[in-house]
Amino acid sequence: MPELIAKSALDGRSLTLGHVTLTEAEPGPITSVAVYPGQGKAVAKGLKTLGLAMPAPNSFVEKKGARIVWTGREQAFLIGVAPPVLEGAAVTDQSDGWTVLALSGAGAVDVLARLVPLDLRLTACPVGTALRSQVNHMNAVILRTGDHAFEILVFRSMARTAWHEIEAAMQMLAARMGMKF
Amino acid sequence: MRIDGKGLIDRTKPVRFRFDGKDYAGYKGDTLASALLANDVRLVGRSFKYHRPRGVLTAGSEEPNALVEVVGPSNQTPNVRATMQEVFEGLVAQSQNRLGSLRFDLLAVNDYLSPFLSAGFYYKTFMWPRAFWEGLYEPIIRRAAGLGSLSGKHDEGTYEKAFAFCDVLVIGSGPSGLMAALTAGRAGADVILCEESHALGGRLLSDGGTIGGMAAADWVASVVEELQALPNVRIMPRTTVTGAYDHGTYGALERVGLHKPARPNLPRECFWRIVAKHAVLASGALERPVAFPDNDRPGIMLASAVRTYLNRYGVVPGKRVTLFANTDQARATARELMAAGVQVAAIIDPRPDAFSVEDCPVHVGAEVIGSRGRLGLSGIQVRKGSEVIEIETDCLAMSGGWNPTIHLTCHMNGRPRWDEDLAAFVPMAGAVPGLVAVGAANGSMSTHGALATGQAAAVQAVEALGRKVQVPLPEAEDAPYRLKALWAVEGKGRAWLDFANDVTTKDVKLAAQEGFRSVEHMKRYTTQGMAPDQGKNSNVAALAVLADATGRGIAETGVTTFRPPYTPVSIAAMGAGGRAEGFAPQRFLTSDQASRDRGAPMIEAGLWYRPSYFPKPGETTWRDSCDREVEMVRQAVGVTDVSTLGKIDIQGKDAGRFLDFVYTNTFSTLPVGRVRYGLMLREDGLVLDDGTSARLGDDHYLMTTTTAAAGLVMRHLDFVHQAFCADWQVRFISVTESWAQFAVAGPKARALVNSFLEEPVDLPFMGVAPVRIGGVDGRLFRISFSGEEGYELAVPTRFGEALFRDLVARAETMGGGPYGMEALNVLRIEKGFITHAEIHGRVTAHDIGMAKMVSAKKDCIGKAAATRPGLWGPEREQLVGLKASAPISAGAHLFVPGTEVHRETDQGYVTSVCWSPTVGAWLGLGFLKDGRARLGEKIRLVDHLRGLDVICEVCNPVFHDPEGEKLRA
Amino acid sequence: MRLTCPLCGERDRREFYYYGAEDYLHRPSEGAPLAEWDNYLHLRDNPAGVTKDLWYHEAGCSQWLLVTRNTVTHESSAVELVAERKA
Amino acid sequence: MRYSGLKVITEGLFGNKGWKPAWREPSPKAEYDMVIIGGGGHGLSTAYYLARNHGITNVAVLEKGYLGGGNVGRNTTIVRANYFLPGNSEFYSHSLKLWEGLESELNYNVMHSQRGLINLFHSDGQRDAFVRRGNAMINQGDDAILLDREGVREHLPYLDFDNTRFPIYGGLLHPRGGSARHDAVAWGYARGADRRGVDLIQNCEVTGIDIEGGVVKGVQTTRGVIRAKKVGIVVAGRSSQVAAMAGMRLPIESHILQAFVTEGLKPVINHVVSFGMGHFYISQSDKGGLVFGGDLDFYASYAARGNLPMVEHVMEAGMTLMPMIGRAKVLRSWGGIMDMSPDGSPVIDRTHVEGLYLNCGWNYGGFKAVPASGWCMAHLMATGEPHEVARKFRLDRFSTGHLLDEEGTGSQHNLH
Repeated sequence: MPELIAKSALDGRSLTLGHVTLTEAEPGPITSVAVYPGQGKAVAKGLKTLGLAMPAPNSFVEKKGARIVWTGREQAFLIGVAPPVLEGAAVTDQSDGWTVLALSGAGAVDVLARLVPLDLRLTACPVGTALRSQVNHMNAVILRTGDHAFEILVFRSMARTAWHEIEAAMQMLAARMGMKF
Repeated sequence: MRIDGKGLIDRTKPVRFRFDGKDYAGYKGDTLASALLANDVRLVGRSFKYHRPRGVLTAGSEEPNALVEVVGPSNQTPNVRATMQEVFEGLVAQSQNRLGSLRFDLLAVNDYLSPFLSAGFYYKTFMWPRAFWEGLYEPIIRRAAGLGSLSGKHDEGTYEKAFAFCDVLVIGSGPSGLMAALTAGRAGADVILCEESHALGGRLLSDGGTIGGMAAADWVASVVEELQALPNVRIMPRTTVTGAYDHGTYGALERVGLHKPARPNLPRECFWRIVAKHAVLASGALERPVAFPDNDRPGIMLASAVRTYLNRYGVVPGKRVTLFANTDQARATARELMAAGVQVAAIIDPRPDAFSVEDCPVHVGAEVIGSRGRLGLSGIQVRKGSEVIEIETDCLAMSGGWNPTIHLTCHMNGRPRWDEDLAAFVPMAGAVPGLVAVGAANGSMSTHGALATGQAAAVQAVEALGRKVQVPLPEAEDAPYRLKALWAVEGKGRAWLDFANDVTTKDVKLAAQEGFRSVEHMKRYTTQGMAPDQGKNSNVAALAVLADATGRGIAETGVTTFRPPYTPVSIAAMGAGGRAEGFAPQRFLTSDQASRDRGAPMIEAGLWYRPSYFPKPGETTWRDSCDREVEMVRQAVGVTDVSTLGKIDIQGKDAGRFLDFVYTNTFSTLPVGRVRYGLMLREDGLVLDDGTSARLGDDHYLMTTTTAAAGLVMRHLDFVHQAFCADWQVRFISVTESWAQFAVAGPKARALVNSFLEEPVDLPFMGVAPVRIGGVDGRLFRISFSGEEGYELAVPTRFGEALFRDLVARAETMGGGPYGMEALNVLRIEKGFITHAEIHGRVTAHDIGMAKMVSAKKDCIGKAAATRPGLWGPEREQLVGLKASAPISAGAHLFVPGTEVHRETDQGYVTSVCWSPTVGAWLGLGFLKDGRARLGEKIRLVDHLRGLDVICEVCNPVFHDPEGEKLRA
Repeated sequence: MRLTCPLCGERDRREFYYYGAEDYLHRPSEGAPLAEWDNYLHLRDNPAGVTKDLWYHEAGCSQWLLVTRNTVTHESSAVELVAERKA
Repeated sequence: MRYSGLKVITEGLFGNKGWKPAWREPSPKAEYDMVIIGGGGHGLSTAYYLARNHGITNVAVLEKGYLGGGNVGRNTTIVRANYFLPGNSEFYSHSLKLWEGLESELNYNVMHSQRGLINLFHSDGQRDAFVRRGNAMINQGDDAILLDREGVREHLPYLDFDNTRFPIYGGLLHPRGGSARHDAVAWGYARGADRRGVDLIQNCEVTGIDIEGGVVKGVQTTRGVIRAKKVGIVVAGRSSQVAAMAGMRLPIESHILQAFVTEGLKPVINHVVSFGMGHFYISQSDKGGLVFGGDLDFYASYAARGNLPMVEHVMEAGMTLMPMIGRAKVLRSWGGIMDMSPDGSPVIDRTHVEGLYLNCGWNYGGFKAVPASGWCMAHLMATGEPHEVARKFRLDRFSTGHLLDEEGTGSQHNLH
C-alpha cells in the first residue's frame, strides 16, 4: 500500500497586490485543549513543560515556535508543536480542520476592514491578540502576529471562499490606490 | 449661462458629456446640473403623475426634479440626481419618464385631466369590470408611473462593503462640522469626518463671508489642510451617512467610482458600517420652497441653489432673475448676482416690515401668485395689497426659510420638536444615544452659531473620552434669523408641494376633507413625501397646510417618521459581495477534483458540493448511471465521500451521561469499539436529527450528525451543556473538517478495505477500530447506509484526495467504482433508511416507528413534550413503504382508492421515491394515517403537478434484506 | 446593534444567534406535568420593556449568553455567561 | 356615498368639493354590544363582517393611533393561498376567495392584482417539498403549477440562471397569488364598517379589561370606560400586553420584520417572486417601487425598526437571485412588529374569560389573512363557535400537541 500523499487546501498559494501579501501558511500541528471543570491546575502542569500556560481571553502566547491561542472558555489551540500529556483536559487533533492564511503589508488592516466586523488597527488590536470572529460569512480565528501581519484560521473546506473574498478586497483596494495617483 | 471670475471649477480642464443625445461641455468640478445650466438647458425631466415639465430646483442630494438615467457601457442607472453626479469625460445621461421627447411628452395629457386625477382618485374607480383592473387599468397606470428604468441586465458592477470604528464621527463638513472635527482632532481623538459632497466646506463654499478674518473658502482650506495632516483624523468625501442604528452604529454610502469612467475592480460604491462612540450631526439645513400657484416651472429654484451655482460653479440659471424670500439672509443671493453683473428684475419679500436697500425694485409685503412659460419660466405675477404686478423673468429664486436636517435624529422613533421662532422642527436632544445635533441642523442658523455649537459638541465628546482640548473660536457673522413663516400663497392655479409626485395644496386639503386628517393618513392618501426626495422639499409645508385645514397647530399635527436611508442607497451597494457565489461560502470535499475529473455533476448539499453520479460513456441520463451504480454496490463494491456529515468529538467522564441526556436511547452502556444508531429530539418532542455515535475509549465518543443538521446540533449541544450540565466533566468540539471519510459498501467491501490496511482487521457490524493506512493513522467503522456489508474509512483530511483516488482505482479493478448521491439515495430507500426528507421537523419517534428507542430508564431532551396527546394516535401519519409498478413521485398525496381526491379525504404524502433496480419496482417512503396498521393495503397516489394517479402497495419500509444478513455477514 | 460578550468583548449583532426568552433555562424537572412544559416551551411574558433572553456567540467563543435588555430601546444593560450564571 | 368612475368625473368637474369623509369620527359611547381592540386590518375586517354577516352593528373599534397604522401599513402586500397543512390551507383558501371579490364588496379599489407568485426551489429535496405543497393547494381547490428551470426562465428571464450561488431548479407557480395596496385594504374595510354603523374610534388606547366573575364587562381606555358584552383582542404585535390586562400569558413573542421599497421604476418585475435559499420575496407596486422583505431581525423587539445585518442579508439575497435590481435605490426601510407563535400559525379562539376572544399569532402572514381573519373572528364572536375554516386555530393546541408547523422548525417562536 503506497504512502498517502498529503495536500493542503490551497497548495501553498501566494499573492502580492497593492502593498499586501496573502499566502497559505503551514502551521504544523493544531491541537484543541479544553479544560474540564476544576482541572486548571493539572492542565497548567502539563503546559508548563512547553513553557506555556492557558492564555487570557483574546490573546495568544508564543514560545520557541510553540504558540497557544485562546479560542473559548477554558479552551485553547496549541499550534506548531505536538501536544504534551495533558491531564484534566480534552485534547483533540484539529490540524487538518483549519487552513491558515497569512496576510501582511501596510494595507493588511484596510483589506480586513472589508470583511471583519472588528477594529483591527494596531491601537485596538496589538501584536498577540487572538480574536474569534468572522471573515464575511465564515467563522475565523484572527491572530495579530506583527505590526503589519495577521494569520487567519478558517475551516479548511471554506479555504477557497476565504481566499477569493480576501483577494477581491485586495483588488478593490489596489484599484482605489490607482485612482488616487 | 457661465460667467467668468466665479466658481471652484477647474476651467483648465473642459469635460465633454452628452444629455438626451446632444453633446455639451462643462468643466472638471461641475455637476451635471451645473453644466446643463451653464449650457442654458433648463428642462431636465417630467413629473410622476401629470408629466409636467421639471427643471433643477436645488444644488444638493435633496433634488426632487433633475433625476436622470446615467448610461454606462454595459448598464444604466435610473433616478440619478444631476445635482450630485459629477461630470467626467464621456458621461452619457438621458432624461426619464417621458413618452416621446422631453419637450413633447405625450403623457403630459394627464395634466389636462388633473381635475379627475386628484389625490386618491384611483381608490374610487377602476373597480368595474373586474377583469379590466389587471387587463387594462393597472398596465396603463404602471406604464405611466415609475420614473427611471432599470436595464433588466445583471448589474456586473463592482461594489464594496467595509467596517470602520472611531471615537467621534462628524457628519457634514460645513462650519459646525469642520469646527467639531478640528476640535476633536487636535484633542487626539480618533475622528472620522464624512462629507456628502466631493468638496469639503458645505454652505461656506456658496455663502462666502469671513471667518477669523479670513475669506470663508480660505478658512475651509486651512482647516482641511490641518485635518489631513492629523493621523488620527480620517476624511471621507462623497460619503453620505444614511442611517443611525443601535449602539453607535451608522450606515454610510461612499460614491467611489461614479465620477469616473468604469474601471476594473474599482468599486462604484462602498457601503460603510461605522461604529462611533460619539457622533456630531452637522448636516446643516435645507431651504424650503414656497407653495404659490404654478411654482413648479423650470427656472424656479431655491435661492441658496442660485447662490451656490453662482459662487461654486460660476453659473447663472437666468438672464433676468427675481427673488421671492422671507428672510434677510436670502437677500445675499440678489446682491451677489448684481455684484456679478447679472440683472435682478425684482425682490419680493412677504414681510411688511422688511427693509429694501438693494438698488433694484423691492416689493415689500408682496407675494408671487402665478407664473408663465410652458417649458420654462418667462414671467411671474406679484400681488402687493390689491395691486397685481407682471414681471418678466426667466429665473425665480425662492426661499420659505430653512428646515434643519434632523433626519438621523429620528431614526430611532424620536419625535422632533416644533420651534415657533424658527418655524421649523428641531431635534429632540438624546433621541439617538451618542448623537448630538449642532449648527443649522440644531437650529443655530448663523456661522458663529455653527462654529460655537460644533466646538461645544466636540469638547463634550472629547472630555467624555478623558481628553482635554482648548481650541480658540474664530469670529464670524452672527446675524439673527428672522422670518415670517410662509407655507403657501392663495391664488388661482395649483400650488405644488411635492414636485415629483405632483401633490398640490388642494390635494392635502382634499385629504383632510375626506377624513384623512392624521399626518400619516394624509401622507399615504396623497403620496406626498413618498417620492425620491422623501419629502425633504414638501413635508413641513404639507403638514402646515393640513394643520390649517384641520384647525390645529403645526406642533399638534406633528410630523411623519423619518426612516433610513437619509438619501436612497442602491441595493447593489448594501448587497455588495452577495452576487453570484458570494452569497454564501462554498465547502469543497477533498474528492471534489477527482469527482469532477470523472465528469460527475456536482450538486449543492447545504453549503457543500457533492457528486450527483459518475457518468460512463454511453450513459445518456442520470438514471442510466444511477442504476448501474446501485447494481455495482449490490454486486461488487462502491466508494463514496461522506465527509460532509457532521462529526463531533466528545470527551470526559460524563461524556456517556451527556449522550444519554441528548439522545433518546442509551450510550453510556455502549462498549468501547462499538457504534450505535441514535435518535435526537428537540425539546418540543419532535425529531431533530439522527446518526451514529461511536465509543473510541472509556471517556471518548465520536458523534455523527446529518450534513443538514451539523450546525444545528452543535449549537443544541452547546446550549444543553452550558444551560443544564456546565459542571459535568465533558467537553466537545467539531472535527467535521479534520477527517476525510469514505464509505465502502458491497460484497467485496471487506476485501477492498483490507487491501488498504497495514494489518487487516475483522470488525463486527457496528464496530469501530483505529487502523493504519499507507503510513497514516485512521479509523475504520463498520456501518452501512446502503444495506450492504459496509465500512467507513477515515483519514486526516490532508490525505483525503489521495485515499479517494486510490480507493476508487482499486475498486474499479474489482468490478466496482465510485457512486454518487443519486445511487446513495436509491440504496438507502431500498433499505428503508430515513433522511431529512422524512424527518422534516414535524415527525415524532412514534411517527417513524422508533417510539421504543425512547428509553424508559432515563430522562432526555424532548422526552416529556413528546407525550403530548396530539403527538400520538391513529390520526398521526406514520412512516410506511410504498411499492408500485408504474412511476410514482415524492410530494404526491395518498388517498383510499375510490374516494374523492380532496383535502378532507387526504391520508398522507410521499417523501422519497426511486426506481429500484434491486427490487425491480418503483419504491417510495411516505407517511400514511395509522400507516403501520395498514401494511398490505392498496393506496392511491395522486400527484396533480406531475399528472400521476397510481395504485401502490403499502408495505414495510425495508424492501431489501429486511433481516440484515448482508450487514452482519 | 452591538452586544458585549463577557469573554470576547463588544461585538456586532451579526456574530450572535438568538434563541428566545430566559424561560428556556428553567427546564421542568423529570415527571413535571405537561402544563409546566407548556410554560417552558410556549408561554412568554414578551414584555415591551426590560427582558432577559438567550444569545449564542456563534462566530465567537460559542458561549451562550443571558442578556438583560430593553425590547423597545434595544439598550442592553447586563450580559452574563449562561454557564456561569447566578442561580 | 358610492365610489365609481362616473362619480370621479362628476366631482372632478365641480372642484372635488363634494367628496364626504371616508368614515365618521364619533366619540366613544358608554356601551356597545361588542368592542374590538385594534384598528388594523384584522380589527376593521372583523367589525365589517360582524355587521355584514351577522347584523351586529352596535360595535366600536378602538385604535390607539390612526386606523391602519400597524402591520397592515408596514407589510410587503403579498396575497397568496399556498399553505399545505390542513387547518391552514382551507383558511387561506377562503381568504383568497374573499380577496377576489373585495373591490365590489367594499366599493373600494384595494388594487388586488393576481399577477402570479413563484416560489423558487434550488434542490431536488426542496422541489419535492414544494410539490407536496402544490398538491395540497390543488386538493384544497386552489391553483398550483410546477415549473422546471426553463419554465421559470420564461416567466422570470432576469433571474441569474448562470452564476447564482444556489442554482434554480424550478418554481411552484401560484397563478392566483399576487399583491394588493395595503392602505386601501384598511381604508376600504374602515369605510365599509363605518357605513354599516360601526364606530371607529382613533387615538383611544385600551388600558384595562374589566372582568367580573370570569365574565368580560368592558374596557378602560384613554377616552373613558366603555362597557361591552363581548370584547375581541385583535392587536397583533401588542397581543401580550393587552392579554395581560385579562391576566393571560400568551404563546407569543414579538419580533421585528423589516421591509423595503425602492424609488419608482418603470415596470420591470411582473410577479411576486420568493427565493428558496434565504428569506427574500419581492414584487413591484403600481407606483413603480420594488417592495421586498426578508427574515425577521430575530430578537424580540417592539422598536418597529431593524438593524443592518438583516438589511444586508436581504440585499445580498436579492443580488444573488436577480442582480438586475442592483441599481434600484432603496428609498425607505421600516419594520412591523410580528406576533410570532410557537408553530407559525395563528390563534382565533375563545379565552378562559367568557365573552373575551383572542385573534393573534400572525407571524409573517397577517396581510393575506385580513379578510378571512375578520370573517372567522366575527363568526366566533357572534355565534360563540369557531368557523369551519379556522377550527384548528386553538389557543390550547400547543399544550395538547395539535401543531400546525408549516416550517417544521419546532416551538422556537422566531423560526416561523
